[in-house]
Amino acid sequence: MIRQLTKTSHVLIGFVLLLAFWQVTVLIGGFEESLFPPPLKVGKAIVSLIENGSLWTHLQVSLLRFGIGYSTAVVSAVALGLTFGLLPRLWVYIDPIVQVLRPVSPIAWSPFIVLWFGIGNAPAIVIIFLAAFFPVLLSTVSAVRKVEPIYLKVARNLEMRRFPLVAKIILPASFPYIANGLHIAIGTSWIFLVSGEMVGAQSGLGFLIVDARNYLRLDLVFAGIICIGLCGLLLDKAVGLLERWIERQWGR
Amino acid sequence: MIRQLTKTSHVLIGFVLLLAFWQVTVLIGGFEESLFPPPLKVGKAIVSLIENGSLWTHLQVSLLRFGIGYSTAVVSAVALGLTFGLLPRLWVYIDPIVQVLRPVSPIAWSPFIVLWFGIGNAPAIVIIFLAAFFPVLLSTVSAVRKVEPIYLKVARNLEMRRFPLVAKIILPASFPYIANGLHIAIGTSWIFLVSGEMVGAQSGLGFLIVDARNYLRLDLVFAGIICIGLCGLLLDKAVGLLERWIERQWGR
Amino acid sequence: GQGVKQAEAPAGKDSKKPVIKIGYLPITHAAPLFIEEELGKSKFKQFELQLVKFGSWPDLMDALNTGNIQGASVLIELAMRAKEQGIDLKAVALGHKDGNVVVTANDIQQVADLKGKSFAIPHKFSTHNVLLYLMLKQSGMKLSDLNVVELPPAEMPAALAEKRIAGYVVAEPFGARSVAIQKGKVLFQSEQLWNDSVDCGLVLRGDFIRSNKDAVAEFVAEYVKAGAVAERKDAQAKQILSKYMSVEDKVLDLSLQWIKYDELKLDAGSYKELQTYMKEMGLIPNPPSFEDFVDNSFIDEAMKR
Amino acid sequence: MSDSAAVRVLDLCKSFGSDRGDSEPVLSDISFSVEKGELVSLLGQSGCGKSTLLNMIGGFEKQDSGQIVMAGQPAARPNRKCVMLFQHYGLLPWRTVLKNVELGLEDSGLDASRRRQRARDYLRLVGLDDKQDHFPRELSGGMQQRVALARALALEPEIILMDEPFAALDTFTRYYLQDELLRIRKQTKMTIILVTHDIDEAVYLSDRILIMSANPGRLDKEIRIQAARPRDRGDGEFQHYRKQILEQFHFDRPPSPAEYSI
Amino acid sequence: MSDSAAVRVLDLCKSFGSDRGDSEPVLSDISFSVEKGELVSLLGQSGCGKSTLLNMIGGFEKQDSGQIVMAGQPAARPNRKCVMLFQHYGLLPWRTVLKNVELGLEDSGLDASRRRQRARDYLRLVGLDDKQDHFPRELSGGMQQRVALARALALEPEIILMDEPFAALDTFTRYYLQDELLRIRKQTKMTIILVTHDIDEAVYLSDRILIMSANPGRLDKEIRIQAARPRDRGDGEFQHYRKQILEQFHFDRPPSPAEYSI
Ligand SMILES: Nc1ncnc2c1ncn2[C@@H]1O[C@H](COP(=O)(O)OP(=O)(O)OP(=O)(O)O)[C@@H](O)[C@H]1O
Ligand SMILES: Nc1ncnc2c1ncn2[C@@H]1O[C@H](COP(=O)(O)OP(=O)(O)OP(=O)(O)O)[C@@H](O)[C@H]1O
Ligand SMILES: [Mg+2]
Ligand SMILES: [Mg+2]
Repeated sequence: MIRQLTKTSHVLIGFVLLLAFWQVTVLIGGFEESLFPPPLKVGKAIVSLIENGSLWTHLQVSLLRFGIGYSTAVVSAVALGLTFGLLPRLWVYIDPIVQVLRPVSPIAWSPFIVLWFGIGNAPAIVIIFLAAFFPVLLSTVSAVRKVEPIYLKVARNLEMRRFPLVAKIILPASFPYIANGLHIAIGTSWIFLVSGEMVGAQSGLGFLIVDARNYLRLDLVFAGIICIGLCGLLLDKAVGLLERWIERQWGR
Repeated sequence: MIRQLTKTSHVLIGFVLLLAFWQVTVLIGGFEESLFPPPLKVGKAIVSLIENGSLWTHLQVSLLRFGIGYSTAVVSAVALGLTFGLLPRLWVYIDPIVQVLRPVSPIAWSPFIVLWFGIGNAPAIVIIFLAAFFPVLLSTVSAVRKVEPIYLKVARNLEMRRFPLVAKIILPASFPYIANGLHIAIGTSWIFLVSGEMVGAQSGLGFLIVDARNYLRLDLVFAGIICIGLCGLLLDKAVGLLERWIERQWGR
Repeated sequence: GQGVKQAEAPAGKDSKKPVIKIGYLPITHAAPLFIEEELGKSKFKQFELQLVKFGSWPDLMDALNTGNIQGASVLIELAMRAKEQGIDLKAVALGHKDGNVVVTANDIQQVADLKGKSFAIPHKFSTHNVLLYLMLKQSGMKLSDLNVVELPPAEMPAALAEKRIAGYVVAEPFGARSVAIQKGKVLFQSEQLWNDSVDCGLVLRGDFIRSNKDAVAEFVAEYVKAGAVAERKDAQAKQILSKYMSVEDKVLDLSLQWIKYDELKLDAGSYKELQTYMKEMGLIPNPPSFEDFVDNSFIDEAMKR
Repeated sequence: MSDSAAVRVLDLCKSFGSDRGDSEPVLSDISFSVEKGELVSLLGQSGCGKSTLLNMIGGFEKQDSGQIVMAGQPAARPNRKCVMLFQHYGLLPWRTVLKNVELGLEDSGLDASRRRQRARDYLRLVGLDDKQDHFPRELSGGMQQRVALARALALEPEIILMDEPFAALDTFTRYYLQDELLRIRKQTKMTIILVTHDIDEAVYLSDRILIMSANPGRLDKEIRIQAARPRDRGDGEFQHYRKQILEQFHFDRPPSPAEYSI
Repeated sequence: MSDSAAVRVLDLCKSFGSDRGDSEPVLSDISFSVEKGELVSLLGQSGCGKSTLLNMIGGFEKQDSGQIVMAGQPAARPNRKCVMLFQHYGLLPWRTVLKNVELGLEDSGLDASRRRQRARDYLRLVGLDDKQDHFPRELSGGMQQRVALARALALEPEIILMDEPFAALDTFTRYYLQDELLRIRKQTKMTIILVTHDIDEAVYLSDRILIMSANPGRLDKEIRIQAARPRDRGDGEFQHYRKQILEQFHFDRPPSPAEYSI
């Protein structure tokens, strides 16, 4: 209880510091209000977004897209990662392809994403998928390879077959590293929400920012940034909790 | 030698597979050539870029910007990370701020980046800086905390003072984790090259892609994607080599 | 809202009205579209209109080229380029006339002052680039005399305010913005540089036009009507515009002053002039011919009614 | 060549490729056999190849030449009749104690309740029936080793291989577990091959000690321990065997420190 | 209360807060003193608080109450006069052997060449002058422990504290290093406090053994070993001390396995 309280107070003090810094920058820099809105104006923008309900709508849409993109990426990347991790002979051919595709920004792909997936929800989901897919895939493959040989020896000794081997040994043994990949992926793919919702989406937090930017409403842009930041933080914590919950089930 | 050769052959086979897959997609999908260029057309585009020398120019500019952004990010993030790692009392206030700023796409910041840093080189460098800064900072802070207590005990036993403690114990002991952060950061910040070079830059690989897209030359977009992918791969390998070189100096 | 939708759904099912998806950017230049949708919603007989907002021209063009939208209100030069690249597009009307301004920092007195400074345009294939070219030509300068940068329009007022650029030319309301906050001034109106300049056009995909002639006819007719409403620039028009664009009234008023929405027909003369400039600037060596690219049959029909 | 041999090792050789590409012999011409129910220790210095030899018997590693015959049949791959106990126990940290013991029974056609019953029986045998719902990390090292033993026993194997099973435990725990091992062995009549570098442990536990020397690893000597059980580490007979073994090691190598290869 | 005491420990108490918020006593009322030049062993089961006690003497941990006096002065924080050797050696893996030994000399005002010379001298003392450019991981466990010893000795401290210094080594290496320790000690006349759970080791090395028991940790008995050096692990006198200590442990606790707290 008391720990929780001090922690909250740290967070609050941190944000107060940030607000103070921000306000001071606005004052000292002498920036035009409409170009660099002060905290109070942004606060009002957030309140207005909440009051007219649009924040909630955008948030819902974004979370839905993110949920679909991220979860399909996780499922497919973990499944493929387990496969490739267990078939190193195959992986040597796939690895260079992945390594070259990974560092390309989803933005660069957007003409092709529109070609294949149209506009609206699909490209946003695909971009989030892409951003999450590669880190999870790579961390799963390397996690499978890092499984302690002693566990594999135990399994061989017990004459375990392929499927139980994966389900009972390899998946739980590599889970901590996979979870680490999931953690990294949630950060990077959330970052690409903004890019994803630039391609013809008509709602969502990313759309909110792009749209506000085109309206030259930088207070709304800031409001969107704050929402994205807070949501990203909460998502990260949520994945952390889930991770710890699974680990507790597995007695670590 | 032979290992090197087989490795190269794996890479080649991987790419041949990719090209085949690509060509087949073009054929089966019946896509308009100008919307989804086949490999041959892209190959010609790459050759033409190399021949007129523009590829090399763009590459140089991008690497320069990337080098500046990444290296300043690394230096400042490692320095700050060491500081915060050693001063956990301070970090509890900074941590929530970082956690909220981190998941925000550099693209969302772009109106403010233009306001503060103008157009051209600066925003590209700043965006790359931002993309690299947070992963390195976070991994450095956690690396400092993961330093084996036994090393710190040895240092206390030797009555080491602050500065030698950091230079001789904490930095080398936390290096493997920091290096891991550097590795992740090189990937994520290279991804943001494209975004960075969208803000008023008139050269660079990101600009090449954006510009080719404006010209509706999707073959050139593809060529840019391939260059970015290959360079990203090479950068990653280069950091890996550097890492291993430092580790070898430190006898691991 | 809900009641209308429910009433509309069965009708849509019975008659299988084609859906026209039109892409746009939230700029004053697309005002006729906004008004057409707002006034005509659920009243169109032959089609359903769906407006799709984009954040930037490249994103919009990707959607248009790949057929994810049937048409767009887009920079006409950009559409010409797509046409040249083999995308089947037809310009059926203009978005507006005039209303592009060259905005510069307050200390710029004449074009020569821009020499060696940075100057922003939204896109290479834009009327704004042409206007810049013409402005420089009139003052005996070349594009290479200043540092031309492509910048997202939204970034321009900030860049000008912080003196990162000396000026810009772009669609509205981004020009009015700098003037409204007194960080910039109007150096030229577009008509001073190029009378009857052609800017944004209403472009549709050729395959859609061919298979939905009636729908397109009604759509263009309604579009022209909406242009007339926009031209009134009265309280109703402003209220609709601010719904689609949500800019401050001051900025909107200012930008409306500069724009005309009456003659929305792209005539051969203006197009020829544009073709010449494009060739001169080396942007499109072989611009599509008027006959290939412009389809004035619908707008002619509409104006007859 | 009697049929009573549980394991027969014939002219076993093994070398590992070194970094430089040449291969270094690790074991050369190892031959011995272990009778059913016997407890044999492999005793030798660090790096002499004890683990390698045990791994080959367990089927985890391939020999370069030679033969390993188990119950009359050539052994090739790890199997449930011959279970290995590892030094770091090899318990799955994500399973409870009971679930760890059940692991080996899960695909063996036993139904869930009988499987559970059997796992509990063996946990009782090692004295840990009250810890069945704990996770391994909640147990001390000695307890973890006993869980690993229960898991191995639950398979009801013919042979148990142990690689320095007690090396990581403190002396008192080690003494206790050695007694436990002897007690359980008496009940189950298992054949046990045990690797150790602890002379006292070898003398205390074994029916027979095989002494190995290094570079390349080979069998130097075989000592049959005939002292009656329970043995007393302090008595004269025990010290006699101890001395004999120590001398064996000093015999091999000059007393110079550099040669100790530590 | 003579001034010849190198370390004097008075009524030391220590408890650690457990997860549930209450604090558990780990050490209670520990008092003893160690003379200059003496080698004293702390012997006890795992978890009885040996490491905690040694850490407090070294200044790495604060006592709850009681006093630690070193050379007449209350000890408060770790210092160069009293060096700790850790079980896992605490060598810096990113420094060569020589650089590891030099570590403690680097800020002591010695110039580079004399520093190097001194480090080499102590490496020679532990018999590793030929390994100075190796990295720790390239050495065996026994060699690493000797490097750690050289690093400690190079500081020329008054007291060396050792926490189970040989527990991770194999028996043969352990025997050798024990002899080495005695040889070096003879040369340097160091005061040594050594923590171990190995009865043989304690008897072989110590001038005096302090036997600890657990829950909470306390000193049970003090045994002065008067056997002449070099001692023989096989002879009767040695076995006598051994038996005496074993009995001490059996005396404390019933033979039931559950009580072994393993
Ligand atoms: N996979 C391997 N590749 C190369 N060399 C190996 C491998 N495994 C073991 N060796 C080498 O073989 C020799 C014997 O190793 P082994 O582990 O069998 O010794 P050991 O007697 O078990 O030692 P310890 O008591 O330290 O466990 C060592 O010199 C070791 O370096
Ligand atoms: N930092 C700590 N926090 C809480 N409890 C601790 C801490 N350090 C040690 N303990 C507890 O104090 C007791 C004594 O620990 P200590 O490490 O001193 O034992 P030890 O005799 O050195 O055991 P071993 O032979 O296993 O090293 C143990 O019960 C341990 O759980
Ligand atoms: Mg071994
Ligand atoms: Mg301890």
